[in-house]
Amino acid sequence: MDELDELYQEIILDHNKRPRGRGELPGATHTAQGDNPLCGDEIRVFVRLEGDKIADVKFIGEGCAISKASASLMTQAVRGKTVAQAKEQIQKIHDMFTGQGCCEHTSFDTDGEIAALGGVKKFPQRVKCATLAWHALDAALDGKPNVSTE
Amino acid sequence: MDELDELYQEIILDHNKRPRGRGELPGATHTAQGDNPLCGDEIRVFVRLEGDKIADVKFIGEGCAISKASASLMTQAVRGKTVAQAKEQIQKIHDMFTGQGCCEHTSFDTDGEIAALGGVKKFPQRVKCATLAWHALDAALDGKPNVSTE
Amino acid sequence: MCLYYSLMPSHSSGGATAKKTFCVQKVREDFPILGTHTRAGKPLCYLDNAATAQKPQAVIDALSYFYANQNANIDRGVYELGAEATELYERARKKIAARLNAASPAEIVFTRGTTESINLVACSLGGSVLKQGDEILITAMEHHANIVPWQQIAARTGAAIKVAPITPAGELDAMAFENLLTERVKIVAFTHMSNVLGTINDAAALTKKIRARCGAKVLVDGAQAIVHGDVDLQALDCDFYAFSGHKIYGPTGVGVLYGKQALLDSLPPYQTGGDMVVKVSFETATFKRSPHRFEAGTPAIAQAVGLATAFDYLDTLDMPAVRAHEADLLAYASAALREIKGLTIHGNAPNKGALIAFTMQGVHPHDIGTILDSENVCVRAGHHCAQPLMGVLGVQSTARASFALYNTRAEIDALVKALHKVNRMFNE
Amino acid sequence: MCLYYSLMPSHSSGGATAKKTFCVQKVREDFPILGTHTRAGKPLCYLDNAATAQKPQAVIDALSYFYANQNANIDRGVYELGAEATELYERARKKIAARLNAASPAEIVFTRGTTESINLVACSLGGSVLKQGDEILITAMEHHANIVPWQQIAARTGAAIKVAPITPAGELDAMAFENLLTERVKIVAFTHMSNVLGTINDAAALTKKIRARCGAKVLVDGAQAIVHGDVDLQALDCDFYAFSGHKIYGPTGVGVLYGKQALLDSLPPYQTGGDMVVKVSFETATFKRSPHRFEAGTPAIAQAVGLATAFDYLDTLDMPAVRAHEADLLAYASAALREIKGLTIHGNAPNKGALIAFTMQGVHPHDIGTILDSENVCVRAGHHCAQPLMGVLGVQSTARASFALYNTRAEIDALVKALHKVNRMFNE
Ligand SMILES: Cc1ncc(COP(=O)(O)O)c(C=O)c1O
Ligand SMILES: Cc1ncc(COP(=O)(O)O)c(C=O)c1O
Repeated sequence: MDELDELYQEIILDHNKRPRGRGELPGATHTAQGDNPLCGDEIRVFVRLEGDKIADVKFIGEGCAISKASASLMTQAVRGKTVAQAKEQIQKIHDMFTGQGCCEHTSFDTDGEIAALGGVKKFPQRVKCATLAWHALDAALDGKPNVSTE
Repeated sequence: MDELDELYQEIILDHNKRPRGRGELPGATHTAQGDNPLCGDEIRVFVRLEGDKIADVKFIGEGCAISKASASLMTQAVRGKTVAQAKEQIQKIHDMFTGQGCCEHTSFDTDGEIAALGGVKKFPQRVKCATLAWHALDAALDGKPNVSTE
Repeated sequence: MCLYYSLMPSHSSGGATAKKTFCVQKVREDFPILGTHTRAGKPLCYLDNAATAQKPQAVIDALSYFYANQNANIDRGVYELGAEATELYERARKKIAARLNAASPAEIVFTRGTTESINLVACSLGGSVLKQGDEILITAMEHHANIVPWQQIAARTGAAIKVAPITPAGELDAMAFENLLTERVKIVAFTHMSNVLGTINDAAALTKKIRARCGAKVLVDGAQAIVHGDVDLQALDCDFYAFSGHKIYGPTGVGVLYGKQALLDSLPPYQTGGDMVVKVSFETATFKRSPHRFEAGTPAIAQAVGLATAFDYLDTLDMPAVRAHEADLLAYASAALREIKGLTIHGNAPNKGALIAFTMQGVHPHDIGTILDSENVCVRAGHHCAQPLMGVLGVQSTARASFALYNTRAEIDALVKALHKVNRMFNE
Repeated sequence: MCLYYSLMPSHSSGGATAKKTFCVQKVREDFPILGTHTRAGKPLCYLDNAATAQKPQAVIDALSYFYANQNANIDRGVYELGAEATELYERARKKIAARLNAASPAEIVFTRGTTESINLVACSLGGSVLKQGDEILITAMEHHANIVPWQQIAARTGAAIKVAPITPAGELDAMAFENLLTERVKIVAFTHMSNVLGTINDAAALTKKIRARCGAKVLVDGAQAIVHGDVDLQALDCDFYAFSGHKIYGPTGVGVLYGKQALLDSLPPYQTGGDMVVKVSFETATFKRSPHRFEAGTPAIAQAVGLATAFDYLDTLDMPAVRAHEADLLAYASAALREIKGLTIHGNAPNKGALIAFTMQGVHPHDIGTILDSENVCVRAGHHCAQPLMGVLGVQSTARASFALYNTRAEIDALVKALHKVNRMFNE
């Protein structure tokens, strides 16, 4: 599989075409917007916390296949999780892209489909796309209104 | 005679050490200051016009050998001349240094010792020094308070 | 010792006497980077020239030669090396003044680029003339560099910004523009060529219209137009013209602000410091006239020389043939792109420079960019520093292929082939 | 494809592993211009290094290599060439941050040079914090670049400028300086090393004193000190540090403003336009954080890379040996010049960098400069952009010989010989 095919794996293309968890979330308790100044893309993440648990999470906004698929995968991954678990997941995503082990697959806990984002590591210019929704989720959970992947 | 000796001819060195026409001119009808921003040198020229005639002309200020000698030579050259004659002389000085015939001696009307300034032509960086007093004279005759050889 | 300067030997004459020619294959050999970066057998296909152009060997050599033979600070040295460097720098100014038909070299101010040139005018002119209730007129097709500096000075002075709309084809709406030209307008700033739509505005006609309507000063953003047209400042008659060296085959770090001399001399300085002053005391300072008034501190000396060399290089080419070649690239690419399923070209002005912004159904421009890069085809994907225009076009971003004189039809074929790959990957 | 960047092959490792040495004759071979400009058998004796330094071949090559292999615009490209250029530019920032011991690369802003760096701070910081009655404290030994921008912002805000005096030896008058440090002082701006007196100010101690006395922000002009000392920004603890690339063996057209990150992030932008914005509408714009917030438009990309290469080059040398060599040149030259009849050295601080400003009885500095040039000895003659200091020294101008790491005792001998010629021509 060449690098491009690894980037645009079936899972990514599928989540791009049929994003899960897309739409407004009435009754959201937290929300934040992520801006990618490079392309003007914006993703807004909504979270409904019930106690310590992410009862629901959704996103709206335009983006490239990577950022949309990543947002879609994110909603799957953290729905039903505790805030602490979500934070851990965010950290793992962060580590995957900024870690020293840039080019090998890290011991990243795949959480199923999320592993498909691994192909992005070979495309440093696209890392910001892959992390945009995660940054927005992080900001939302922290009660910040927005974040930019400068 | 090498170029340096041509620049610092006896006449120049003499006028530098013993400048003629140096000092304030009480009763001056016209005066202007010339600034050379490169080195901070300033020369102020005083003129006493009687009718159309330059009855007296003097200068004060610090400067290099070239600018001082040139100022000194200037006072000699235009004292007693009409404004028109002085203007003509200023033009000749201007032409000598900016004319196309940069490297040959032009048909510059020597007016005696002034020809000694010809050596400056081989030193383009010093032309502003040689013309400073003349610019100031020109400004004074035009009723302008100052001039800068930027 | 009657110098003045010893030009770099290799291109001191050439242009003037030799017959001018243009052969794209020969010209490509003048740009060393074009032979590098081959990937999987595919040659570098650089189609992001509107962002920055590649440099001919003559420019690279001029920089090396300067540093290895002529380097000194300017305007200050009584020694020969310093006089030589000063002469080279001022010769660069003269060269550019002559080529653009400025009235005098004193009208050419060296800046870092278009952005600084516009900031300078916004600050020095805007800060002087604008007051509460005044208007600055821009257009809907401006680059951020010709928007944000005006917002800043408007906020500081209480002036308002008005935006002239564009037509669906991407042309300036002439009628609306005229209607906006009231006595309140003190500054009009518009682009000579859009870096997204490609639209070339008739700067001379617009300036004439402005002059007829009000006393507004006119700034033209020439960042793109300087590359694709022959700028004649006397014909344009604008008050200011701004462009960047790096887009016209010159070095980074240098650009130009042209301004009418009387106007420049009447403006307060922008940056201050050494070289631009006549006299300084602890209390106050007096300033030189233009252009030195606007060149505080040590300028981009080598880069100015390099920029003049870029123009020298262009002077060795048959420029009408270059223009014809660029027009051919644009026509060829436009026709080919229109054949691609789901592709929309943004900007269809009859008078258009050699670039094409486009979107494709079902694919984000970023993904287009990445897939094209895998074929070694370099295009831009994003908002091209024209976010407000994106809003007008109803898109978030676009892809953009922009052409230089060294591009070829074969490279457009490679672009088209790669775009088919995009469709295969995303839309099948 | 796991890039990131391919450094220029020739000097990618070298420095790190090879044993560092310093041999001035070997080093001279690294600077190609030193072998040129021989006149009447006399080699070029370049002693105007405080105005601008000559460039090592490594820097010249890095520029050529960039343009021929790596050139693209930064921060915008999804294609590999663009990512590579971006990486190189950011690597330059990291290199400089590490070398100066900044807390983070985000504290390094690329500017055109010292002058622009100071203008930026005067405008963004001064414009934010100064109001009627406030004071800006400078010293009597400042360059115009560290005077005039403060005059401009003082005039705009109603603040006043205070000047700390110097002692007869040319040192900052510590007592007077302290007395001027009142609560009214909002900004203190002083030079780390005087470009006329050579005096090195103890910037760390001064900053500590300022911090103890008032909440003023501290800007240090490092244009000369960066060349002759080892700058440790954590030890200095100043808020801003400014210097130029061209004086530290780098290209023209690039310089640095260091600023503490929290402070930089709190300041309004300076120039505005592309690349420094998060989002732009026709009405308003939001700005990125430092350093991008202060880098509007296309920066001096190749020059930043070249400047980092200059530091890379210095890293290959045994720097303590370089410092010892410079100290030797200063001591040797000072002793020799003191022997010359009628010569006065201006600036006799015990802690002095490698330059000497001097005057000679009966000879104007300009004439000294010209006569020295006839011997192929290049010195500066003038006010060195420090006119107010000239007033304090009671001179109109001075001559100045300033040394770089490639200068030799033999060159000082040539200087001395030429100065005797000056006396022969003017004072016999
Ligand atoms: C102490 C000092 N400050 C500022 C400057 C200005 O530097 P630049 O002209 O590179 O902006 C210089 C150099 O001329 C200097 O020596
Ligand atoms: C139309 C237009 N204006 C201004 C700019 C800004 O130019 P620079 O980044 O060189 O300052 C550009 C290029 O990006 C442009 O295309």
